[in-house]
Amino acid sequence: MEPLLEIRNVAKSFGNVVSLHDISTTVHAGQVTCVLGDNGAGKSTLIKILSGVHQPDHGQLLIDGNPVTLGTPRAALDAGIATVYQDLAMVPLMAIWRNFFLGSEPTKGWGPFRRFDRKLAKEVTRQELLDMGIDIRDPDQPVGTLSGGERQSVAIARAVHFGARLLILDEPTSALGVKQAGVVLRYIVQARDRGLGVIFITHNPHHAYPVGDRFLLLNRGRSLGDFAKSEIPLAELTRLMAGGAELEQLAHELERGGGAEKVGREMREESQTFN
Amino acid sequence: MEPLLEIRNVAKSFGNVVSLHDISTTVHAGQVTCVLGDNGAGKSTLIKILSGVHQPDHGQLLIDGNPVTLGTPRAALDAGIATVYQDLAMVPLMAIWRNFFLGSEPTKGWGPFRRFDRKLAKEVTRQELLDMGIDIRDPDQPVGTLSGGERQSVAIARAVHFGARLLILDEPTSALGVKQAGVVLRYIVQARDRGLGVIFITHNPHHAYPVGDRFLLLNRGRSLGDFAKSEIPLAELTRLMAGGAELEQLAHELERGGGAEKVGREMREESQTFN
Amino acid sequence: MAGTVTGVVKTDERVVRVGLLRRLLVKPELGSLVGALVVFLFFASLSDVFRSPRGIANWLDPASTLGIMAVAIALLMIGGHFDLSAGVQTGTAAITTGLLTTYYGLNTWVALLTSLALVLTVGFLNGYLVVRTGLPSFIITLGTFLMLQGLNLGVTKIVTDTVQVNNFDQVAGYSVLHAVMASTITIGGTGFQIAILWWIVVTIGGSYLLLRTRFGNWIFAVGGDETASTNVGVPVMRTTVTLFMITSAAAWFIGNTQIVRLTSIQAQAGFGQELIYIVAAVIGGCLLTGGFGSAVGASLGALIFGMTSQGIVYAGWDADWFKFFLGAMLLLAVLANQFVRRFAESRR
Amino acid sequence: MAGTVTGVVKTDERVVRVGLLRRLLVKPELGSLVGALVVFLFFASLSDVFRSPRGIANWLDPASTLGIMAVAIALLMIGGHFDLSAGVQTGTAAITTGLLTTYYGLNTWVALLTSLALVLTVGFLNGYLVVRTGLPSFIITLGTFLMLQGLNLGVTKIVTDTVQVNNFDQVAGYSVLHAVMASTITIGGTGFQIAILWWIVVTIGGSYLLLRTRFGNWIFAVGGDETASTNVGVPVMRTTVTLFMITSAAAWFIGNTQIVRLTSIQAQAGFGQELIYIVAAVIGGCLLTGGFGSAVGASLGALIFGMTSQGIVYAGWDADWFKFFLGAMLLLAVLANQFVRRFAESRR
Amino acid sequence: VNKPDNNTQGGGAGKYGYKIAVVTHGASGDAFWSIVKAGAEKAGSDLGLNLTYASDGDPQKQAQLIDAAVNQKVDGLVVSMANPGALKASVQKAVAAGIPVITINSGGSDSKAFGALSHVGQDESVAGNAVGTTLKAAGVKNAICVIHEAGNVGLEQRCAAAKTALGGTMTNLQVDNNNLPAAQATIKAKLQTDPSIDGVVTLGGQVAVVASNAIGEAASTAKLATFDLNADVAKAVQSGKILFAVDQQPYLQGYLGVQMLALYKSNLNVLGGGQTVLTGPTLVTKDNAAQIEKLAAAGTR
Ligand SMILES: Nc1ncnc2c1ncn2[C@@H]1O[C@H](COP(=O)(O)OP(=O)(O)OP(=O)(O)O)[C@@H](O)[C@H]1O
Ligand SMILES: Nc1ncnc2c1ncn2[C@@H]1O[C@H](COP(=O)(O)OP(=O)(O)OP(=O)(O)O)[C@@H](O)[C@H]1O
Ligand SMILES: [Mg+2]
Ligand SMILES: [Mg+2]
Repeated sequence: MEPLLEIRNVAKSFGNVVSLHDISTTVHAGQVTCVLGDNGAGKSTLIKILSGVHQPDHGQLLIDGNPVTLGTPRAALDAGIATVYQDLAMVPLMAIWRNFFLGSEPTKGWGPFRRFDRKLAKEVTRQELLDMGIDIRDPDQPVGTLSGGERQSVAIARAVHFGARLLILDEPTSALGVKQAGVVLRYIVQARDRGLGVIFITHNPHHAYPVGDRFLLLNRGRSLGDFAKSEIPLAELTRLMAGGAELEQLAHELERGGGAEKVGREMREESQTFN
Repeated sequence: MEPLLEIRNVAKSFGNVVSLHDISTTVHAGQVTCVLGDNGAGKSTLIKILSGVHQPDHGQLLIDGNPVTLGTPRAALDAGIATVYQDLAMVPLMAIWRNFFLGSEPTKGWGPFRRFDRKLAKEVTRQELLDMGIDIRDPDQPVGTLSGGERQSVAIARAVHFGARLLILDEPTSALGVKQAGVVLRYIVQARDRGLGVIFITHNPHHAYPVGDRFLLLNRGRSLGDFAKSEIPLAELTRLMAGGAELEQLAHELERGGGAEKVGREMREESQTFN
Repeated sequence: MAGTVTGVVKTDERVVRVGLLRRLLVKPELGSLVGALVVFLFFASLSDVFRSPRGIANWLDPASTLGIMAVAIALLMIGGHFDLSAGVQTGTAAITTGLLTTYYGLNTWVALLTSLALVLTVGFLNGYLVVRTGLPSFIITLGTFLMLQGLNLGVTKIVTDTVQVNNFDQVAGYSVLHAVMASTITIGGTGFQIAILWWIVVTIGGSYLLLRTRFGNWIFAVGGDETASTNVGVPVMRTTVTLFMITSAAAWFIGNTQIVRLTSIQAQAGFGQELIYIVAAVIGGCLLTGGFGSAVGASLGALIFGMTSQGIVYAGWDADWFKFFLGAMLLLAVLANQFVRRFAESRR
Repeated sequence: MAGTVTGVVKTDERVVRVGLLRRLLVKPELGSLVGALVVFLFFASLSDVFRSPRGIANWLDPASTLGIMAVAIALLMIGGHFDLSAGVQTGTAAITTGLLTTYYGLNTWVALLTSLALVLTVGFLNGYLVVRTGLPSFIITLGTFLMLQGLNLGVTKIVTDTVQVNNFDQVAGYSVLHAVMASTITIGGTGFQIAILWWIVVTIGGSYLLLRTRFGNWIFAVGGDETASTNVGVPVMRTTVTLFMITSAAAWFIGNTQIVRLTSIQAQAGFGQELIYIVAAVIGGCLLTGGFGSAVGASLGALIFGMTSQGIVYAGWDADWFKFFLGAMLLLAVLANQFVRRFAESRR
Repeated sequence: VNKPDNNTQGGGAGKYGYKIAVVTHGASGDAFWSIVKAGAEKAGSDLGLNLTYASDGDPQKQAQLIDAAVNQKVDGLVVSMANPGALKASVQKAVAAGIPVITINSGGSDSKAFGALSHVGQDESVAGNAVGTTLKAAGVKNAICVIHEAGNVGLEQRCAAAKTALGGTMTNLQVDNNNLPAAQATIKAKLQTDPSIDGVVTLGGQVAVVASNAIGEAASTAKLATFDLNADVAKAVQSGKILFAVDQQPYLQGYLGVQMLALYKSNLNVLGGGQTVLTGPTLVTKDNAAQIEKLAAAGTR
């Protein structure tokens, strides 16, 4: 089957910082590709290239096998790619419902009387957030006064609502409580089942493994490998992500230091399931 | 033993939003108090009260048994309380080393010739970050160009460096990779072993349980309970945090829906260790 | 434990009930409404002419011209930008119309369209440069401000040998123009400038645009966070350029109103007014940093300014101290405004 | 896999080597340095007097006065604020000194101290109000700007019955003042104003303050992110107020230099200069939004402005178009500046 | 639209060819000073001179402009001295450099002392005196003086002199020259509050026109007099809306200043033997307004 999105040998530098070097992977419709890697590995840079925020220095993007240039976020959106940015892309002073529909406002009326359909917008916002388990008190509340996790939920609800073909989520669960994180995972699965391609960035192998079909591992801007789920068991994924040996050593060190033995032991015990 | 910090019946509202209602807990020197709770539960509000950013509407803070008013962040810092804010409190345009020492700049020279000891500052910054496993390329790089996790690491390194008696960390591990998260946990343990009190906010019971001595659970601004480690096993803590029943139900739902059975099953299997 | 995942929680114990009054208090225009009332009562108590119909007609007149510009500038400021060239553009528009008709004998309507095209081009360039270079609009429009000032003077002097354009009442169609732009409407024996009517229309139109259209949503977004707006697909360039062009169109209207009313225009007309437009918008609750404000507020700001500047004369205060009173009024107005807003927010 | 947790990684493969030239390119002042060179070469090619020693002495003179203020304003702008009252404060300082000595016969030094205390109070109030109310400094200082303008005029008229203060050369100690503030230093047969020396001192002092002291660190922090600064314990109020007072002190120096040089001062002295100070700082690479800029850059901006304003005269261009040229120069300068910066950053 | 560009070019073929600089304190765009400039430029082209005109209202900057002219080694310098003390050093530097200086418009009393050859025109107070006297004769007792640029020395001098000559009450009113409709409303407000005002003095042609509108709208009977001319003022004088306008003949100040330098340079002539050469004031009334209107429209009166 033709992949929905193919990334071929993409590279990107900022001035003298090489953020990405020769990265390739594919995303199929109805599948989830997880991008994993340490801090600063270049994950956000990669998805910003896919969502039209940055242009790659080298390499190609192909949608349905055709090379495309995503020059602006609008172009990406029009190509059916919706993104939840790590830094969220919300306007703090604006009401929740205005943020939700920002850039894709529903209108009613005709010609010069075409206007923002506020009622619809408020209703949809409320409903989509309720579906995520977020009961906003007042859709007119400025986004800037929401808690970090609430804001995250609004951004995800928005992307899910507008994501037509490809949904990209950059660490959507990191600021979330357990309950909300579960809801997000369910959304990813739902989107996948609706036939969307999903790119999911996370540090948590326990979040990634159940939902992912492919795993792209980045380290310091380079690819450590691009695996199908069948090629890599959870334990190996965890080990690759966690830098297994290092973690072992860390636990070991803790054990030697003063009163930290117990923690060290606990951590070592956990090191298999450690997030 | 006299607790280092005692929080008595603290409450805080923003306009018509009640963020915190009647919260009490204690932090002892050489112990770690974890604050756990859903998104919007009021965790950040609580620590902002402790670090002098917000003033409580009701209730009292006691340090070493003496009631104190922390009117400004400076007052809190002077009382030996250092905080890693969830929104980090960094100035994006400024160099890393300038941010690191911001507000507590080392000086040399005398009188009108007293000046910022830049060499010392750069050296300490580099060393402290190296100790965290972050090898910054150029301490003169503006903080705004660091990745989310790198920025988080800088903030933590700073608080650890300046935290004299009480160290507060608001979701310090959420943006971090596995390796860095491990390092942060080790820092918490080290600080505790040095006799500092630590308040640690997280969504991850696997991060909280190994290092915590007390657990304060918040839900929608109210306390669900304030437990010593001996009073609550990890499983119970996970259940309380995860809203156990709900997660069960979620996994159940996923199982019924279209192609999501497998995930549902995996998630249910994980639900004990689920983060 | 929290409610179920998908359950609809009808009431939320964390939300304190909010009365209508308190909800009103958080509107950006409330502070300026209170300010306007205070200023009115203050001068009305000092001078009975001030509160008489002809007094009111008198201070509504400068307020209306200022108000139309202030609404346009408010939209621009909500969109995150300044336009220091707005004042001088009124002069550019009027001088162009005047020279083309009285010196080059061009048809009046063609001349009006030409001057409109000219200032719209200036607005376009302002917006385009601001977005493309990423430089602050303050500095870009300061550049066009200086350039237009030089152009207005240089061209007027070359063509007319003087520093003003005269005899506009002799152009064809003047009576129509006068009726539309500069006639007075008599209500209860007092003549009110028709510009007051246009002011009301512009205020309503500006509010509608801001609050009820998608373009309005983009204005708030672009001013509130440009990066976020770009990332969600708001056409930042188009929005910003349009805002600058709206300002230019308003300047065109005001400039031409002036030449119609006075039948002449001077080379330095409008110079220095740009700060006053901004002051009116800010008194009306616009944030200088963008993303917050209202058209009604800007109009109220213009009203406060109009009442103050004329009220000082009605009160018979020494002219040398005019600026002092004006400054004190401005400070009082914004401080009161801020106080009301803070109070309202704490009560929210 | 990444290196070990605590291991020192000597080289980082992600960092491309950076040459000295490229490192220079990211300095905020580089763009303005290039701009200054271009402007110099341009006018030097048009007029040989411009590049002669006496020509240089001539355009360094306005540049020096402007430069001293521009450095102070640059510090303030890096701290995230404007001061629209800075220009008028120069007048206030000079008028106070002048009136106290020539009309009230106060000792010259006491009068100087009194006027210093007065403008410092103004600066304190500016800063205090800005921090306490959270209102933009633009609007607060616009208020004090208007008030001081009224005060300068009103007080001068009451005391002198005219709009200027004269005969300052007859006060005691005038010769000392003249030597310190307004004498010329002859180098190679050409007299250079001593203000140029002060300008250099102020530029070096400003740079030192910004880059080498903890107060300088606070300036960048407060302008870059006020909330973050508060949260890490930077005394935001003290820093901001001090910055406004530094601006006032500079205004005091410049105002008194002027009355010493001219032996008289007009009630409207300094009015309108505030924009030029800001322009110089911005040409010099200061961000209008705060948190970025340099003292050297501001001085270079002042130099560009001084060269342009005098260069137009040396080039013999028509004075009617002066503003036009000035605006075009400003736009070219900032565009070139921006271009260089972008280029530098892309090469970084 | 072809005006000879005599600013940058050398003069008419084979004529004097001297380099003359005119440096005044008039703001660019000011009607009065644009006529001075027109006069100076006409003299420049008539006599074939290389003429530059520069101006700045800030005395320090004006001094710097004079310094620049001296640096360029001009053959002669025309200076207006609203602020003689401030220009003293620069003017004396010019004289010391052997450059002949003529002062115009203001600063007549210091002209000699600074070493200038002669002075053309007179202080604003002479014109002000004429306005006050004429209004007094017309029976005005309670007048307002409309200042359109706050703190301008010349305008203040005009009002002060007019007030002294009038004898009755005269209060100053400030308006914004760059927003004339608002200026009109302000004048109207003043007339509405104090119906006893029977005279209005404006200090520039542009404000005079809006003042006459304001008088009409406020249904006031105040008599209007103005300094300076333009075509609209001349028209209004003819129709009786403006009682009279006082004209200092700024064109002459510019023209004569330059002409005298040329004569001095070529023939060492000094007009009036160094005595102040008066250029006015002349009154424009109903009788002579019709002829002057055209000249005013051409920017020479
Ligand atoms: N605009 C930029 N200018 C300069 N450097 C940048 C820029 N954006 C990213 N970088 C650098 O590129 C590298 C990769 O950053 P990126 O944000 O993609 O990492 P990440 O994998 O998303 O990390 P995290 O898990 O912490 O979010 C980092 O070292 C960062 O400093
Ligand atoms: N300055 C403020 N103004 C108004 N409401 C606020 C403000 N700060 C916080 N809130 C509200 O208070 C509640 C608690 O917020 P808080 O940030 O403390 O939650 P949290 O527990 O830290 O959540 P998270 O895990 O998502 O970070 C939220 O509903 C939020 O909307
Ligand atoms: Mg990232
Ligand atoms: Mg939080």
